[in-house]
Amino acid sequence: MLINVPETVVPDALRGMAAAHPELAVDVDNRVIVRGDAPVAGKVALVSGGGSGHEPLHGGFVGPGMLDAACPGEVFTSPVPDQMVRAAAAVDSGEGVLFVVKNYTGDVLNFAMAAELAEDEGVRLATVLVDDDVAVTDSLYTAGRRGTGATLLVEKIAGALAEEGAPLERVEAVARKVNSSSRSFGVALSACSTPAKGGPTFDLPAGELELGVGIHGEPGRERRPMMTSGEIADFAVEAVLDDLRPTGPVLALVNGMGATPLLELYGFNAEVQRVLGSRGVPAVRTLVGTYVTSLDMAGCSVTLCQADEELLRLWDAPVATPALRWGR
Amino acid sequence: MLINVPETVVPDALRGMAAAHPELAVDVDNRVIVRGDAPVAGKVALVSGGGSGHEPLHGGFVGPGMLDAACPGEVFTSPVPDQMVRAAAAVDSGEGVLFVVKNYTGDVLNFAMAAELAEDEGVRLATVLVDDDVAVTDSLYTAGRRGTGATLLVEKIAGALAEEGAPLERVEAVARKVNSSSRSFGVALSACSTPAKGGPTFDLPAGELELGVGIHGEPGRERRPMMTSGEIADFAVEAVLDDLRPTGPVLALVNGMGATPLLELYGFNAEVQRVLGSRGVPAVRTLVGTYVTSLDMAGCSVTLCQADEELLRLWDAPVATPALRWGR
Amino acid sequence: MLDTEFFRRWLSAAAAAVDREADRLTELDSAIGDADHGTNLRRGFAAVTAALEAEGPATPGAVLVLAGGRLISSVGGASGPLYGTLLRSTGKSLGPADEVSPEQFAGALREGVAAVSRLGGAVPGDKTMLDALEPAAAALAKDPEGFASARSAAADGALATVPLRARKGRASYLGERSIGHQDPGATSSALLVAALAEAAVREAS
Amino acid sequence: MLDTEFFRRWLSAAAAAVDREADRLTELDSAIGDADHGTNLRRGFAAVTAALEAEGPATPGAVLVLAGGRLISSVGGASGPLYGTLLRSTGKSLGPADEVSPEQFAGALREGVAAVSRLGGAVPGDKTMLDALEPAAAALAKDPEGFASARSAAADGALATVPLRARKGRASYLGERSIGHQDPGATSSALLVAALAEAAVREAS
Ligand SMILES: Nc1ncnc2c1ncn2[C@@H]1O[C@H](COP(=O)(O)OP(=O)(O)O)[C@@H](O)[C@H]1O
Ligand SMILES: Nc1ncnc2c1ncn2[C@@H]1O[C@H](COP(=O)(O)OP(=O)(O)O)[C@@H](O)[C@H]1O
Ligand SMILES: [Mg+2]
Ligand SMILES: [Mg+2]
Ligand SMILES: [Mg+2]
Ligand SMILES: [Mg+2]
Repeated sequence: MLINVPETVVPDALRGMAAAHPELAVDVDNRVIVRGDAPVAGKVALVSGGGSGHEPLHGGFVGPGMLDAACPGEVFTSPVPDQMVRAAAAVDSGEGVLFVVKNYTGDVLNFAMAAELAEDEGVRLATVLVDDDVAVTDSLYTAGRRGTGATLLVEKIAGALAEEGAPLERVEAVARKVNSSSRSFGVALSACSTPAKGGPTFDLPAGELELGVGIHGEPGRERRPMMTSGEIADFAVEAVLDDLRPTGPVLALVNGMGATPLLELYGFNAEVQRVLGSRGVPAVRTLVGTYVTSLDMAGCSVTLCQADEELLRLWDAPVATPALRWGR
Repeated sequence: MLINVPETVVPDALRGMAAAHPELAVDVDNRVIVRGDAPVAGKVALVSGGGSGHEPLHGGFVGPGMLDAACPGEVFTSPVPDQMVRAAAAVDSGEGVLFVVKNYTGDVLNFAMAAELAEDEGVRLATVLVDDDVAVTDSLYTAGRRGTGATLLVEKIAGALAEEGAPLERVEAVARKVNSSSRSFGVALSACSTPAKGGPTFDLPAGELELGVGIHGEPGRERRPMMTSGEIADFAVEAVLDDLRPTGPVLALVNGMGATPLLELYGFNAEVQRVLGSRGVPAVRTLVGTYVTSLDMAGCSVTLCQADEELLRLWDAPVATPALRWGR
Repeated sequence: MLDTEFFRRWLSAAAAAVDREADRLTELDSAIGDADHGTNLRRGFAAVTAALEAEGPATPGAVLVLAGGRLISSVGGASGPLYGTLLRSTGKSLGPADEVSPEQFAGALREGVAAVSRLGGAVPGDKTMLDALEPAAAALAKDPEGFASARSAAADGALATVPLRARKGRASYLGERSIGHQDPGATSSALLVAALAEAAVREAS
Repeated sequence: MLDTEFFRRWLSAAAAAVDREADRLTELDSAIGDADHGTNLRRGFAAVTAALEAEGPATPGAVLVLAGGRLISSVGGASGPLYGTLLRSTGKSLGPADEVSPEQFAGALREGVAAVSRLGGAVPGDKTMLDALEPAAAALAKDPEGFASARSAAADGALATVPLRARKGRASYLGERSIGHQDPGATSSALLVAALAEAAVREAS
């Protein structure tokens, strides 16, 4: 691993991020990454966060048109409430703050505590939970669906609406709409190694894969002998479509888990598009890249979001963050 | 590996790239990726290419402000002359074409053959060789320094000048200047696996690293016990500085080899900036990311380019490609 | 009676146990979670130790409230808010007294455990820390000075998570595959209860 | 005399050998190169075979020029232009004749090998394909019908690359670490020369 010691991985990364991105205000000690021009007058602010190890999510999505602040926790450990309270205070222009929270017990609890504290300090607050992972099936007997790839879509689209000056209620509503219109499915071709553990988080022999993994290096629901890119696309896209049952075109995120080469990911995208075509579901926008990751895990995930005019307009709107940038 | 069969990896990726990037014209059969609006009247065209497996280099750098076309070869195998001849024909507006060629025997020979053929067809052609890798020391007894990270800088900066409408001679001159002002050093923390081989290209035990690697999965000059991020930065930055001996500020590319998490890469950047600071060489621009890769190799490289006003202006100029995008 | 010193001893024994067993906790968490439970608690209890040194809270309740707050502010993850709530809630129930009886403590701990259950929505059998905390609290409710039997109850409870299928926390994502592994949080809870017994023994001696 | 059929036999034997030995060539290339030499040549010789079927060139020279061109258009890497040039240049030297003498072929092959040396700037001893090609061409120059001794010369030349330090191609980046490995290009060259001997034997029989 390219690290000094496991204990300083997160602050080290924040120092490096500060050096590379003068347009951001990075508070290394308090672990908050803030848009340089925050608070932006008249604008609802978006704050997200979660365990580190999913980069560029969330810190790489801070900037005009997306997040106002991100709170990175330790690797795969949700941040502590103090971080979100501080972030909310730094970005609130008076128009209120939307917390974008991936649905994991730790994130939910820590953001909820932060929301209470921030509200006590007079911040108007709304929270949207992202829970798009169809691999988690029986939500009665689980912590519920995990938040994975759809987080990027929620942050991008709600961020664009906030940038237009929409009020908190509308920003919250569109964030909920994106989440409820999105589903994801992930596959691991290797485990990942966390700095604290110093090795793979689980044992996945070469020649096998895990279907239905999240983004925390946990094993999936099922282990199988290696499949081809086409077979994986069949499985993942169908798992998503069977749950989403879209009635129109979709926005597709074909995401690398960390160590999957872009060459392979583009090849996988060809297969994803093939399956979508054969199911009569055109992808009107496709983003391919390594965005919502699990450290150095090899693998991929597919996120589909049923698109309408509003979502597409906001998706296409300008964004200027370290990891996502277009328009203007 | 997330592939179908090794034989179709490159065309599969091109199909996936075509689907994700309607703004590009991707000729899958002939393996040429072209800016959608090419040829651009009055503009010198930049064509690059090389073996696949280095993505986003080069195909991800096709677009306004950077390359007009890219020619991907098989994995780690330089493209064949037919590709570059076709690309040159597709992008030449009459103002001439600059070939940006990484200094490897295969690339040099194939691009040279292509240049001859394209000139026979009436294209005005210039070629710039990129050879920035200081790990290759005695150029008398080797094929000369390899082209690695500086390729991105050459393509970005010469691409910006071409976009301004400068003539071929000036675009060629600035490309040469960027190359002669740049040096790189790379480190591997793991080998990579090529589809054809189906496994790691060399054996690197956990707990060891290779210093001075290129971008083709070849071992480096020296194997050592694992070093910390800070020690690697010391070694790499000093290797570059001792050769470059910059007299002013630099532009820094802190590059991931493929499987190194962004979290680690940002942490490494913090160490790179520390070493630069201690040597009195400020980095006036820093780009951190996974740009010039070696499939799923874990590791990093540092590229430094002595900056002047012209280079910085061109670096900051707008660029709109799949992998590099800013300004406008 | 249990004085402030007793609670400081408890937390310092807990910090030592967590530090000693961190790798094992992380290992358990890597089987059915995300391989961070040991690191999380080690970081948290180091912060607790530092805060207790620095602030020297004067009552049993203040010790636990401070410790719980530090866990919340330094651990993150699921276990930070949950353990933080356990200690804060227990501490609040103890009120401002300089000393508390074992009976008072047993009652307060029940409150604390109930707060954990409310916050996380889990009940015993869900394969969480509650599978160790609940039996320990129940044992103390029956015999407020029976710290040793609370320890066995917690240890048994942790062991008994092995055959369970997780219904809360990360392990629940694994479905059937969570069966056959011991829950990391139940294991660390057993360590905390063992630390309590340790503090009691040292007091007795 | 060597007719068009002889050269087709040569290339088809070469294609078969390359296909059979592709994994070994790639393995050698993975030790001191980039693990693609076998795949490169397999792809190239498959294209050659297809082109020879499709276009049916009528003279020895045309066979080699076509084959060389196909290698250039399908292989890439260092070996594509180099082997392409070897065959094209040899073929051009043979001129338009329907049949060529072994002496003519030996001379043409020397031309071809010289063209490879000019294009790549390598000389024998640099640990490249030339270390097998040169001795083979030299052997044929001495005894134009001695295809078997050309084969041994090439094989010996390939083996003799093991202790050499590479000065050209990718392997040169390794410096001292290139010592102790057999050069993949010299190895494939030995296969091509062996295929030549095979074609000659089949003609004799
Ligand atoms: N809803 C819940 N109620 C009670 N305990 C829980 C709950 N969710 C998780 N836990 C406990 O937390 C432990 C995991 O803690 P930790 O690894 O530190 O956090 P995370 O799961 O966020 O990585 C689990 O082993 C379990 O005992
Ligand atoms: N300059 C050169 N002259 C002659 N042969 C060379 C030269 N450079 C490389 N080679 C040969 O090419 C072989 C490698 O071919 P291949 O692996 O197909 O191409 P690449 O090195 O581009 O991956 C080497 O083993 C060597 O024999
Ligand atoms: Mg965690
Ligand atoms: Mg190659
Ligand atoms: Mg955990
Ligand atoms: Mg090779």
